[in-house]
Amino acid sequence: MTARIGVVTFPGSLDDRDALRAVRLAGAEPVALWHREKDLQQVDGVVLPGGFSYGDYLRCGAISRFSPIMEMIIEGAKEGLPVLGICNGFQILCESHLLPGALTRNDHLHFICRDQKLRVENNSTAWTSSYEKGQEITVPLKNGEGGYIADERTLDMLEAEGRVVARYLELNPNGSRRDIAGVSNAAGNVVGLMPHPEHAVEPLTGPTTEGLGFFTSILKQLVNV
Amino acid sequence: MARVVVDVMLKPEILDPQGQAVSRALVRLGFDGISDVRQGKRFELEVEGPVDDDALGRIHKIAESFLANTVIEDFTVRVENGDAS
Amino acid sequence: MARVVVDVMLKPEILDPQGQAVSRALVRLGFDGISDVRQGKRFELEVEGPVDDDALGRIHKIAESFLANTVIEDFTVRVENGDAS
Amino acid sequence: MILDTTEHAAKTPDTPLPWAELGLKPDEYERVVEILGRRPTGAELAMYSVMWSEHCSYKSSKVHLRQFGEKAPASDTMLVGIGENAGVVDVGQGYAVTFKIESHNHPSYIEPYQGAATGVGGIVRDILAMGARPVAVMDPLRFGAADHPDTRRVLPGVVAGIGGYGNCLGLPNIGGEVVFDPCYQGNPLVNALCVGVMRHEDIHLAKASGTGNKVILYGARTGGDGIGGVSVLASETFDSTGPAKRPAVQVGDPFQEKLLIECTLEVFAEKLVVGIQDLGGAGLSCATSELASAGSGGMRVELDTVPLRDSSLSPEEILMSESQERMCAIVEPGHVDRFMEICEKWDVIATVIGEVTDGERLEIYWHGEQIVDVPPRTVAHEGPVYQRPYARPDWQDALQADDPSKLARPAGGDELRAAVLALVSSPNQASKAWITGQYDRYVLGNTVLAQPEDSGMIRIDEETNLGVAVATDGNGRFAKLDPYTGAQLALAEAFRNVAATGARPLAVSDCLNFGSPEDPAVMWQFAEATRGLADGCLALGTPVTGGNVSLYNQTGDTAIHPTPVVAVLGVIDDVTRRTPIAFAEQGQLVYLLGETRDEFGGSAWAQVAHDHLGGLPPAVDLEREKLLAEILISGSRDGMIDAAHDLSDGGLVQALAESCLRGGNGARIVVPDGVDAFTLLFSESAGRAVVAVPRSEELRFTDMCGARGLPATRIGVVDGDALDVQGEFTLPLTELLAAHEATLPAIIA
Ligand SMILES: Nc1ncnc2c1ncn2[C@@H]1O[C@H](COP(=O)(O)OP(=O)(O)O)[C@@H](O)[C@H]1O
Ligand SMILES: [Mg+2]
Repeated sequence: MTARIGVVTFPGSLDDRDALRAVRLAGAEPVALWHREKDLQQVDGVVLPGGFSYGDYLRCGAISRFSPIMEMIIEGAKEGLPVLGICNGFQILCESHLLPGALTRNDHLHFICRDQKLRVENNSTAWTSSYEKGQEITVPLKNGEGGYIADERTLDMLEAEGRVVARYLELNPNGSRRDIAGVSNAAGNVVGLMPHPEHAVEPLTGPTTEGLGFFTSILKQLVNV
Repeated sequence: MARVVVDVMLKPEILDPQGQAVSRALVRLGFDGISDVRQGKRFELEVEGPVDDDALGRIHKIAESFLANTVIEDFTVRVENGDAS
Repeated sequence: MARVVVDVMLKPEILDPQGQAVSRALVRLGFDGISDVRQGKRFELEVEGPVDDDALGRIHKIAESFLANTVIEDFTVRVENGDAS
Repeated sequence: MILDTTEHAAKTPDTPLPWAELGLKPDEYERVVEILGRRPTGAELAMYSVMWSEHCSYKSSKVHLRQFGEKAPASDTMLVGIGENAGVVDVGQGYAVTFKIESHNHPSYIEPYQGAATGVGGIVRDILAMGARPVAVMDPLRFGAADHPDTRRVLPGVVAGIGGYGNCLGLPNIGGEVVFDPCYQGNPLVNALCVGVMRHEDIHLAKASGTGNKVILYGARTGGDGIGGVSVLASETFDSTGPAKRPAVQVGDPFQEKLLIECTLEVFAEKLVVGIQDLGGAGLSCATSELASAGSGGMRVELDTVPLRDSSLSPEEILMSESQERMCAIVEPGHVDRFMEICEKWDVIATVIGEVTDGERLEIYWHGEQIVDVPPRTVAHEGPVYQRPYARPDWQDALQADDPSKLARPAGGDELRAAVLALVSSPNQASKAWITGQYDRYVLGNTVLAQPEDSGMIRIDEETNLGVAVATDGNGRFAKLDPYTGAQLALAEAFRNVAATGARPLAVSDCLNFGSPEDPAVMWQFAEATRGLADGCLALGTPVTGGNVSLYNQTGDTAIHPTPVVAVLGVIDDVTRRTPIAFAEQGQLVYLLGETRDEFGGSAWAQVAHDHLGGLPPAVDLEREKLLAEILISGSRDGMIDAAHDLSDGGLVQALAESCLRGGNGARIVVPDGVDAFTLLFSESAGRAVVAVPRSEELRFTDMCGARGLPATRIGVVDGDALDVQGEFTLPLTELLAAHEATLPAIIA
């Protein structure tokens, strides 16, 4: 029995099929979840994929956060359910207050799509254990509102508790505070990440395959449990 | 230093996808009694010197040529007198 | 039918790249005398029924929990009385 | 105001109608009266006037477009040809691919963001309406002079609009073009292409058949968007008359369109629709009349059931509204409930607005009263056809006589070096990364190649690695010098670009952007270009499957350069064998394929160095193009080449610079004996490509070229970190990169 990883489709989700593919390539069983259902189908972990849920209208993630499935995910996350929010998923996690801070308009005001170098700062979360601490990886990044902000106290706390999961290297693509590309909750089961590891899982279609580690990490963790 | 506010809203006949999305979400969230929502932009301009007719005239021009896209948007200019709830 | 306006602005301590871009552009375009610009959102809500304290209370809640992200934004709620320049 | 019913119209023959204001010519109006046997109602007039506009009826272009059918090469891959929303091509393994290119030029000048955004939205719905899942978009663009202040308004808006819409839909942008020329100053060209994939059995057509079947309108509510926009915006000469007279523009809602796509695909999957049509130009007028015209019976529509955004709209306005993100489906009564359920699942509003009748008329009712009663074919398919007069312009000879041979050419290494830097940093040849970096090229996870590669390539089957490649090209400067040859050069270039990536070219779509058809000189350009394209497609064996014509692209009396933009679609059996442009490995041998002649008419060099346009464009040899394509495809399939880049604007040196920069490797180039370095580097002779060959494959590769008679010249080796033309100059990649990348950000920011 391998792990079952759910990927939620909200209206306007775009990278849901890519996330399902990444789960499959990592060797786990992908399970499609629908935003209106209050049923997590006994998955062992959940990915909130990228996209423009509800058109990113109002604020990115602000409307999705109130969907029926998010009630279940918020509840589950508090009890340790592993949750990875990628890009729009990260925004939803912040709007849900499962992660601190917020994501704002890129400082240069443009959508940006590029191959982004990152450093994995924390390899003890549910989603990063396949990486070495400090490992440098390159995965696609694409967002219009990816600037991570939080007040100084929160940022200091995140640093002190090792909750900065990944940091931008070479170029900060969106004005994120302290080059933060991803953060986790205190327990480490909930991770939000602005770049897109699910687009770096095949040599043919991605710049590298270095994104696969996020998906193998969760599998490893679940199988070891 | 005075503050002048420029409100920019889509013209009534123009589709407002954002307002509609908010409107629909309110219904889903169980907030009744709001029949329509429109979403626009609010600019707060800090003006140096007196906000006389001349200054307002210039701001009007800024709004018209730059802050609003008058092909699809209307705007209003007003001096803020500090009341807010 | 009454209109209630909710203005949402980034908190003063939060960087506002859009406002800054406007600010810089104004200088480039030769509009002087504007020392700072901040850009936010304006929501116009059409309210069915009377806009009493109860209704305003509910709108306050909508603004707080939904229209604004209070981690980074402040908001104000006011009833519009139809004045515009 | 009393309702102008058909009954009322019959009784009041003398009521004056604003047919002239709506763009109908006197004889056209007469014909409407003749068809109906009475004066039209206001609603009927609205329908005829939009549907008979240039944009919808192709009245000036039709007689020329016929050649695409008449001269179509025999092709066993074409499943659906010209006449439907988009053509469909068989790519094997049971898959079919549909693609089409369309213009949204005039709206994008007025409101760049929304104009471009709704251009993307419109073409995506065309592809969806064929039954396909849209899988990629491309955006060939033309702007005015790079340093003109208005370009700063138009370009960022257009780019943000294309990105804003396409990114939000989740469609990777895999290519396009960005060209600057003063001729597009008041008339930018915003063309958009979409590719879609389906199984053969999923092909859908726009026709209403089956008496009693329901007509369902679904998607966005109908508002006052772009009313009359189709005739006013796209068919009359556009001169900017200030804000007051600007017509309403449409605002797009890509989120709504994303829901529409998913909802429609689910409806297709359950086989719930008999016929389907997107709503684009001319809105409901177009959709109802086209569906009814192509179908078997008639149609009856209750117009007052249409969900409105603005309750004050009149029936005429509802019929003309161009509100975006709407579709119209014909559904058997037994499937209506399920159809509605799926729409509800996706939060899409759906309404039964009518049904297919056993009559022959399109009848439209407003609160029970008949306001339209017309034979649908006369609206949709039997509009006016014009034989517009055309004549070779009197300035054409002088233009062609103004030969570039008199232009001063760089002499010596230093001057050549400076000319290379000027070329690679000129707006048309500079890196477009500032623009393409705003487009998502990764979404859907099947992008094998995207800009700046020669063509975009999409994997369509994860198991078998079947894929398709698409390239779009057009060169208005060449077409201005000679529209016949210019159109063929555009075709040849797109064909070559597809082959360069290893894909086999199969089919063509085109967007013909021209000035006013009422100008005989423009009409001549149009006639020549379509003739050139049709002849070219026949020679290359790639049928035209569909396209779009955009006329009246001019400011005052000045037309844009004739700009046929050609898209070629190819298939590749194994996408892992694709050939990128990058020189990825040092030591590989650089070969130039094809022949270089002294051809500088319309060249990038002539433009950059001398701001010159004159002479003749490069000669076209389509047999040579076919041979080159075969070599490139075989080379890719059999692993003989690791990189290939087609030669076009800027010639060899531009291609070398791009391949070096893409791979992060330099190249040492040796100018063969007896060859003039300048001509070798800058000429724009067609039918050429540069390839990188692994040393172990050299013999096999040159044998193949030799056996098939394609000239292949070894010109150097991938080496070092500079573009080094031996004996002439050395350009470190860092310097080349800086020159190439700095231009666009500096122009726009
Ligand atoms: N330049 C062209 N070349 C080939 N076919 C064309 C061209 N222009 C238009 N067509 C075809 O004519 C038909 C009508 O075109 P159009 O009105 O653009 O379609 P739609 O109504 O779907 O927008 C389509 O099948 C289109 O492909
Ligand atoms: Mg169509």
